[in-house]
Amino acid sequence: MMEPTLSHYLLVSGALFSIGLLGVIVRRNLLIIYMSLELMLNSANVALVAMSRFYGKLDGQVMVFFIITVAAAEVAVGLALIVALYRKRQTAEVEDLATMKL
Amino acid sequence: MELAAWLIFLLPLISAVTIGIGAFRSKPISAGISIAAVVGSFILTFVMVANGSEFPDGQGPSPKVSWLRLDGLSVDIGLKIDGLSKLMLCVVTGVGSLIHIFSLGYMKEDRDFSRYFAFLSLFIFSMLGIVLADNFVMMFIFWELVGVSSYLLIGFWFDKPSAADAAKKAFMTNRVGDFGFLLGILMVWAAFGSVSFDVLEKEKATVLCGLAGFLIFCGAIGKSAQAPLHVWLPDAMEGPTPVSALIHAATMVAAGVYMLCRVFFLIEGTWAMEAIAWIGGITSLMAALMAVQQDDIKRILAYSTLSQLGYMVMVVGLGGETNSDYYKITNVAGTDAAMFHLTTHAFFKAMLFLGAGSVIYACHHEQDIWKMGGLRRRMPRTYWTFLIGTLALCGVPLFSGFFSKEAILTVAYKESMPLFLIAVAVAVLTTFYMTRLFLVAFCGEPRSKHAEHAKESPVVMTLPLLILAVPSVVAGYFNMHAPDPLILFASLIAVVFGALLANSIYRNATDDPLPVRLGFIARAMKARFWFDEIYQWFIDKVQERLAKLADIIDRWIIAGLLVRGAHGSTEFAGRVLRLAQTGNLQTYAFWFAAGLAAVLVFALS
Amino acid sequence: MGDQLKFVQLEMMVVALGLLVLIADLAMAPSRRRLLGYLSAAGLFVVFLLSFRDGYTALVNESTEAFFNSRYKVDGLALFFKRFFLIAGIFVLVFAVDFSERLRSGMAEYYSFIVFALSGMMFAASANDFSMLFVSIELITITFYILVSFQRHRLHSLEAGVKYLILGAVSSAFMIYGIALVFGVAGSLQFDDLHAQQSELIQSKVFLFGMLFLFAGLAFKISAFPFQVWAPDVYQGAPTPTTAFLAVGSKAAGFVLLIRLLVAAVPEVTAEWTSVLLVISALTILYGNLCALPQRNLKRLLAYSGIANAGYLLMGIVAQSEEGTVAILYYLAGYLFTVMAAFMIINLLTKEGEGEDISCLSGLSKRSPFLAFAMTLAAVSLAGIPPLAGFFGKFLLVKSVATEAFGNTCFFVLLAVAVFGVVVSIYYYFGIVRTIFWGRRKADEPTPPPVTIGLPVRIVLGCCVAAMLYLGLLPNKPVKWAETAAKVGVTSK
Amino acid sequence: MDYLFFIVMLPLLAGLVVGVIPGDRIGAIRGVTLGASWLTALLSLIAFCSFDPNGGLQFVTEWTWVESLGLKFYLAADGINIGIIFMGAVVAFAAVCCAGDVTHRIKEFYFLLNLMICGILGAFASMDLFFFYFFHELALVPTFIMIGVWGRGQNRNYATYKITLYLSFGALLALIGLIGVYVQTGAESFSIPDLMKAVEEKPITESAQQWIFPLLMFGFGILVSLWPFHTWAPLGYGAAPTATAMLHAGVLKKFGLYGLIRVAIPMAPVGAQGWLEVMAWLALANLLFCGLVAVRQKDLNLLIGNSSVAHMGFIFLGIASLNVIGLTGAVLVMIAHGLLAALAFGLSGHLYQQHRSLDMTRMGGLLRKMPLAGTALLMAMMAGCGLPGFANFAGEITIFFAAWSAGFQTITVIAAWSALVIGGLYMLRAIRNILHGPQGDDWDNASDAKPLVATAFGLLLAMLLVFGFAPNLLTKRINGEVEKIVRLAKPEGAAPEKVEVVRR
Repeated sequence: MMEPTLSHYLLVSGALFSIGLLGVIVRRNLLIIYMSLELMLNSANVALVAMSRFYGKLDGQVMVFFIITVAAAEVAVGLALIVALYRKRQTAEVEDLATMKL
Repeated sequence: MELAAWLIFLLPLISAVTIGIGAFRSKPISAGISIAAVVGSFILTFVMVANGSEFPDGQGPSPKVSWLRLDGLSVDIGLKIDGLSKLMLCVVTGVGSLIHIFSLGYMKEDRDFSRYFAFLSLFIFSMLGIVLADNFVMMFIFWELVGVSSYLLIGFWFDKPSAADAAKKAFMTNRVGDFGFLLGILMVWAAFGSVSFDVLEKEKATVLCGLAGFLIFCGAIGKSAQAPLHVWLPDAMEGPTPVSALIHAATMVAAGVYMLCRVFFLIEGTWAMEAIAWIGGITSLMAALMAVQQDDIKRILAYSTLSQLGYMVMVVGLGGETNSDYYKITNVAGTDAAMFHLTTHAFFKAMLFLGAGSVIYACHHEQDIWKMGGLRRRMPRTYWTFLIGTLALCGVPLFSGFFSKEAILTVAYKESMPLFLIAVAVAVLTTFYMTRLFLVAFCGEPRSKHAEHAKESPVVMTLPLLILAVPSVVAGYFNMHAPDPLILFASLIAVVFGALLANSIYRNATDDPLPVRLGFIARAMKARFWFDEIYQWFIDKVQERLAKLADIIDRWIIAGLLVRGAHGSTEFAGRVLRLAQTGNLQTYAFWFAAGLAAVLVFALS
Repeated sequence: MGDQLKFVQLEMMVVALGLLVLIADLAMAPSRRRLLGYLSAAGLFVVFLLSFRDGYTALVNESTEAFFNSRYKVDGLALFFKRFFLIAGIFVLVFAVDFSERLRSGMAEYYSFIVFALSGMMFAASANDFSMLFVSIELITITFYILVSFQRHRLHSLEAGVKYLILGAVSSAFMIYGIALVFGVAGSLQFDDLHAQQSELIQSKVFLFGMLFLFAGLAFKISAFPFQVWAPDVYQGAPTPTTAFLAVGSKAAGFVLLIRLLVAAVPEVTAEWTSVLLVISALTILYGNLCALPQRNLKRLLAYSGIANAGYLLMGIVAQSEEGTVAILYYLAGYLFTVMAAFMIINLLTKEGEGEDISCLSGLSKRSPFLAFAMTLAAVSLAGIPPLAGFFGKFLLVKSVATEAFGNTCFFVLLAVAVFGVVVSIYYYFGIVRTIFWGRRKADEPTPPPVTIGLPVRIVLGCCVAAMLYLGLLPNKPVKWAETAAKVGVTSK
Repeated sequence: MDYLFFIVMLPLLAGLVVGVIPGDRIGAIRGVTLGASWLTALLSLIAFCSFDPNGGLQFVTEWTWVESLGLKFYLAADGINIGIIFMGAVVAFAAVCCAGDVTHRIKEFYFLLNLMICGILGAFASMDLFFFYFFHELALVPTFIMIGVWGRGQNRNYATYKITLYLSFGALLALIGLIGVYVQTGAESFSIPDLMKAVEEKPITESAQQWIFPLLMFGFGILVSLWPFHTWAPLGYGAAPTATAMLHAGVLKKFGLYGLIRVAIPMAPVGAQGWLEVMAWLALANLLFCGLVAVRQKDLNLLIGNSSVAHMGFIFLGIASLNVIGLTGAVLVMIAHGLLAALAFGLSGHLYQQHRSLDMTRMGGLLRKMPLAGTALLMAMMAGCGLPGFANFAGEITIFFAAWSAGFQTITVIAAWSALVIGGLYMLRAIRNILHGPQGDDWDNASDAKPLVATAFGLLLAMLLVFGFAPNLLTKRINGEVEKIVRLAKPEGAAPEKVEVVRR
């Protein structure tokens, strides 16, 4: 049982980020897409925490707090928006959201 | 004297301008001004010649006006006055005056009477410009101006399509000649760095390559209607008859010959000389042949003019020995003979034309000789003067033409046998067609009621004829040399033979028997050897097609393919790029990721 | 610490104003709410005036070491942009009041959110540290999510909101991941530290990787190729005042951060990336202008032209010289007034529901000569034809690039593209002018009545026109201001 | 006495006045504009006469505009532009006289017309590169709008777009070139004299010149319809209202040539070396190709348009030959052609007004119908085919001499052919079709030029004749300046050391 090093954390966060991005691109349901977004944000958090641990500096962790807060705000706004949209269109599928194009 | 010189030059311009500005409202005034101007120039010329004031070479009458002064190229408007130009002045102003007076009657009824005189004055001015020019550029300037004034006069009755076309043709043909002339001037300037005759002559500048000389001669080919640019002269007869007499017999067409004599020192001793001589010879022969089968009285005279000009050009080309005390006009046999013939020819040919004009006037603008006849009794003065003219032109001894033609033959005999023979042949033909014209038009019975009711023209028209008759007879004596018996013999034979032949064929003939007898040859002569047709073909098939091609390229390739193409492809690119905007946010997210990936690759590799 | 708050006094005032508006809303009778808009505009104007106080401008020379140990800069650049944003905010508020009956509900919130977004921009103007950068950006973005989707009864508005939300979130995700990586290499979040050790950092691929992620985030804000796709849809769907604010405010915010980062903090990295930036700028110009060609919807048209303008502005970054920064500042200043005027006029001419088709401009010269005049000026200025602001701005940008071009010939490619872009843009702007003056309306439809313009809007438009002419005709002083701002901006530490 | 300032500002003032006059007071609007342009012409005449050929820069007005960039509002006259300004002012007056054919939105038209005149005169009067460009654009914008709104013909929209895009493109290319000059001389100033001084001390590096010259050559070339960038010209002029066509074809178009002489040649002589040959050939293409195209035209306006494009060839040839004679000739032709083009378009405008078509095949005999206009047209055509007595001849023959001595013999030969023969051909055909022959169908109710218009024609013709009879009036002014430029431009004069600039 080996000690996890910085690179492991980074690998994890990178994986999370990619998964999130993939989700944003391929999933059709707005809510799921939104979750994938959260995943991307948090992957960054993982990386930051790991780094600040590595450097023994607090900046990173402070940053993480900022990000969490911001993410919360984003979620609040985002969900409200998605709900409003659902009320109007009775759907949360992305394909239905292409009235403006070209 | 200097003032006089400038006045000679400027009087016609002044008259032209005044008529143009305001005087044209009143016919008599404008005619008066114009005639006064030209006569004034004539008198002044006469005075100047009389007290024989030579301006030493280099400085003509001051002040020289500087027209253009740049380093390396400076052009003055200055007058060159020497024997040559003085002689020419006499011819131009003298004949000019008489023709002005003649026109007074001939154009009486014309509604554009004033415009006519304005143009005449303009022409005289330009002609004097050529005569007095003391450098190439100035000569070229007036060369062009002469061209345009002749354009205006030929196209004087511009409502008549034929006249308008003839004018256009004349101008364009001249332009082709001038093209060569300009290049010649450029070459001379490039070679010697000056355009002034005096400077060039002082430097004894001889153009090393004959090309420049020949190019300059091109100008003469155009103006003096040498082959192959002779086609405009016959058509130019569409103009009023006095104009034909003045411009297309006496003065403008002679300008080419005059110019050659003026710049003889440049062409001397180059291959250009042979070229000139042969072109002259060929022209004279060809024109004489064509004249044989023409029926329009003015055209016959026009072709005879052509062939006489051919004579002059030929003899200039032949050059010959130089002997300053023997020759009075220039010190070279060729140019001397040329100028001599030019002078006499100017008088009698002008008279012939005016005579023709008087005939035409009397026959209510009938020009076909076969519709005339029997005018002898009806218009005696015209008849007699015309006779004198004919004799002079044929070169019957004791008439002016005899001496000058004899001078030419002498030179030809000395310089080149083939050209001499051509010259003699031309002499025969000349007598032949002139006799033909004379017999058909004046003798025999009237062949149309116009001819029957013809009556003598008013005195204002016949007076110039009578006046011109004098020099036509005597002009030969001022430069006669003891004739070489052989030459004398040859020319006499030529005259007699031609006259008898024509007499045998045309006495009391009612129509022309030659076509029947000669067939194709006669047709070729009548059709003027199809020159016009060939040119027309060239213009339609080559020139027009070239223009058409250019137009197509311009319209379809440049403006169409390239410009509209660029426009279209831009628009298209826009429409294509827009397709990226699918409206689906996941596509957008994909673009985002893909774009970033591309940037990463581009930046980090 | 307390006295150190003087550095953020303006921002605090603005935030307070926003809160005040929210509170006042409770007290206000619904009929008089429009007053709030004017009041807050007035408030912002006061703040704008206060920004000229010697007491405040003196701060430029003070070090903010003690305050957030200089993660927050108050320098010429910051000052310039704070004022810039304030003006924009004032205009947008007046605009919003004029717009408010189309909001149906919550107009007070609308005003306050505008104010909050403004405060975010003002913070961004001074950000000198990644945390500051991130927070301010997010403050702007999140408020904009709301502002964009504010007309909940309009599907377009909601759709635009969602698109902006998702893509914005993606971009910020990339940004913070980039921040994480940069932090990982540099071990600090401060620009100044980056500046200090850039020459070592430039060696590390990971660092550059992170910087590119960051750049992507900012490029998204300024809608630069290939991160521009969101712009047309969002611009079209959003309520017009929001669009205007988006076009001017958040673009400018993006640029101030780009300047801080690429020009001030890590110039060496920028030099490394010259070709990348060059290509991006060129492609942005091309994309914007070409797509605008066939566009008939005015708001989308302006969105595309906005993309193109982002490309032109990037030229200033590419130049990597003080001249370049000056040019950017000058161009943005001109852009503010031009675009604001354009959107206001479009808003006045288009009614709720009906699309913003270009044909709505036809016959404007008859309906309202003043609007026609203003719109023409806007179009001409955007096309970059003298004697207007747009021309002089473009002139400066081109000049800054040309200065470098003779050393590095691939800059000529950029110049060529820029010229081509301008010509193309002239084509469609000229189309606008044509419609205004001799556009044909269909025979059947009646000629619409003359447009009625409220006094405040009239004033704002007047200011815009005056500013366009002033910046175009008498650039002497403005150039000086821009130069002072740019100087401080570039030579930071 | 700084005449130039007033010459440039009078039209602007008139424009503002027109702006405040109510739109229905047509008489007042026309009167103001006419008066102003007349005054401008008068002033320019005074300036022209009181100009001292060896007095250097004169009538100077100099204000700093943006000192940090070294921009100045700097009006001054020297030998080269004084003549052009004079010509421009006269043409402007003539154009205003001929503007009577505009019937709707008169106020706007005259406002734009005044603006355009101001721009034109300003462009030639200013010695500061920025304003040189600025004024040019100021004149272009009204041009576009005028063609768009008051233009004629069914394809006027296309014409408007085409001319707009073409000219903008050319102008921008040139602008980059100009900026290049500014940047590279390091004079930190846009004023031409300063730049000249800077270049005299230390010429622009060769590598930079290799960029600057082509930029300027093609940029300006497009503005002057250098082949093959010429197709906008006939189309645009065909669609433009009379006054606009007169002003643009006559004066504004010369901007590019002026720029070439003023900036491109002296600033980037080394860059020029390689390109002058090209320019000469393109000039030949102008002369020959566009001449041939003109031969094919049935529409008078297209004919005039193409012929004026062809005439540009002379000027390019003169510039390309790069010697005192050539450049002087070029300026000479610029002025002459300005007057001629204005005259020609004025006449065609008059004809168009009589009978809404310019189809030459349906004309004829108009010399009888309208003696004044007819004679003017006849003389214009004659001037067009380079007849002595008109200013064009003086310039053209000078250019022939220059080109020949510059070693372009072949080109000169073909150019002379195109000038003398092809030029003569289409001009004479036009005369034949329009003025000569029997009267064309349904031209009965055509009327001759009104006094005002006739004055304009007369004035232009008079100028053509005066400069034709005494080209010295112009050359002795032009010569000195041109010599300066040539001294700078000649390779032996200005061969900069080969330095590669390094980016900092």
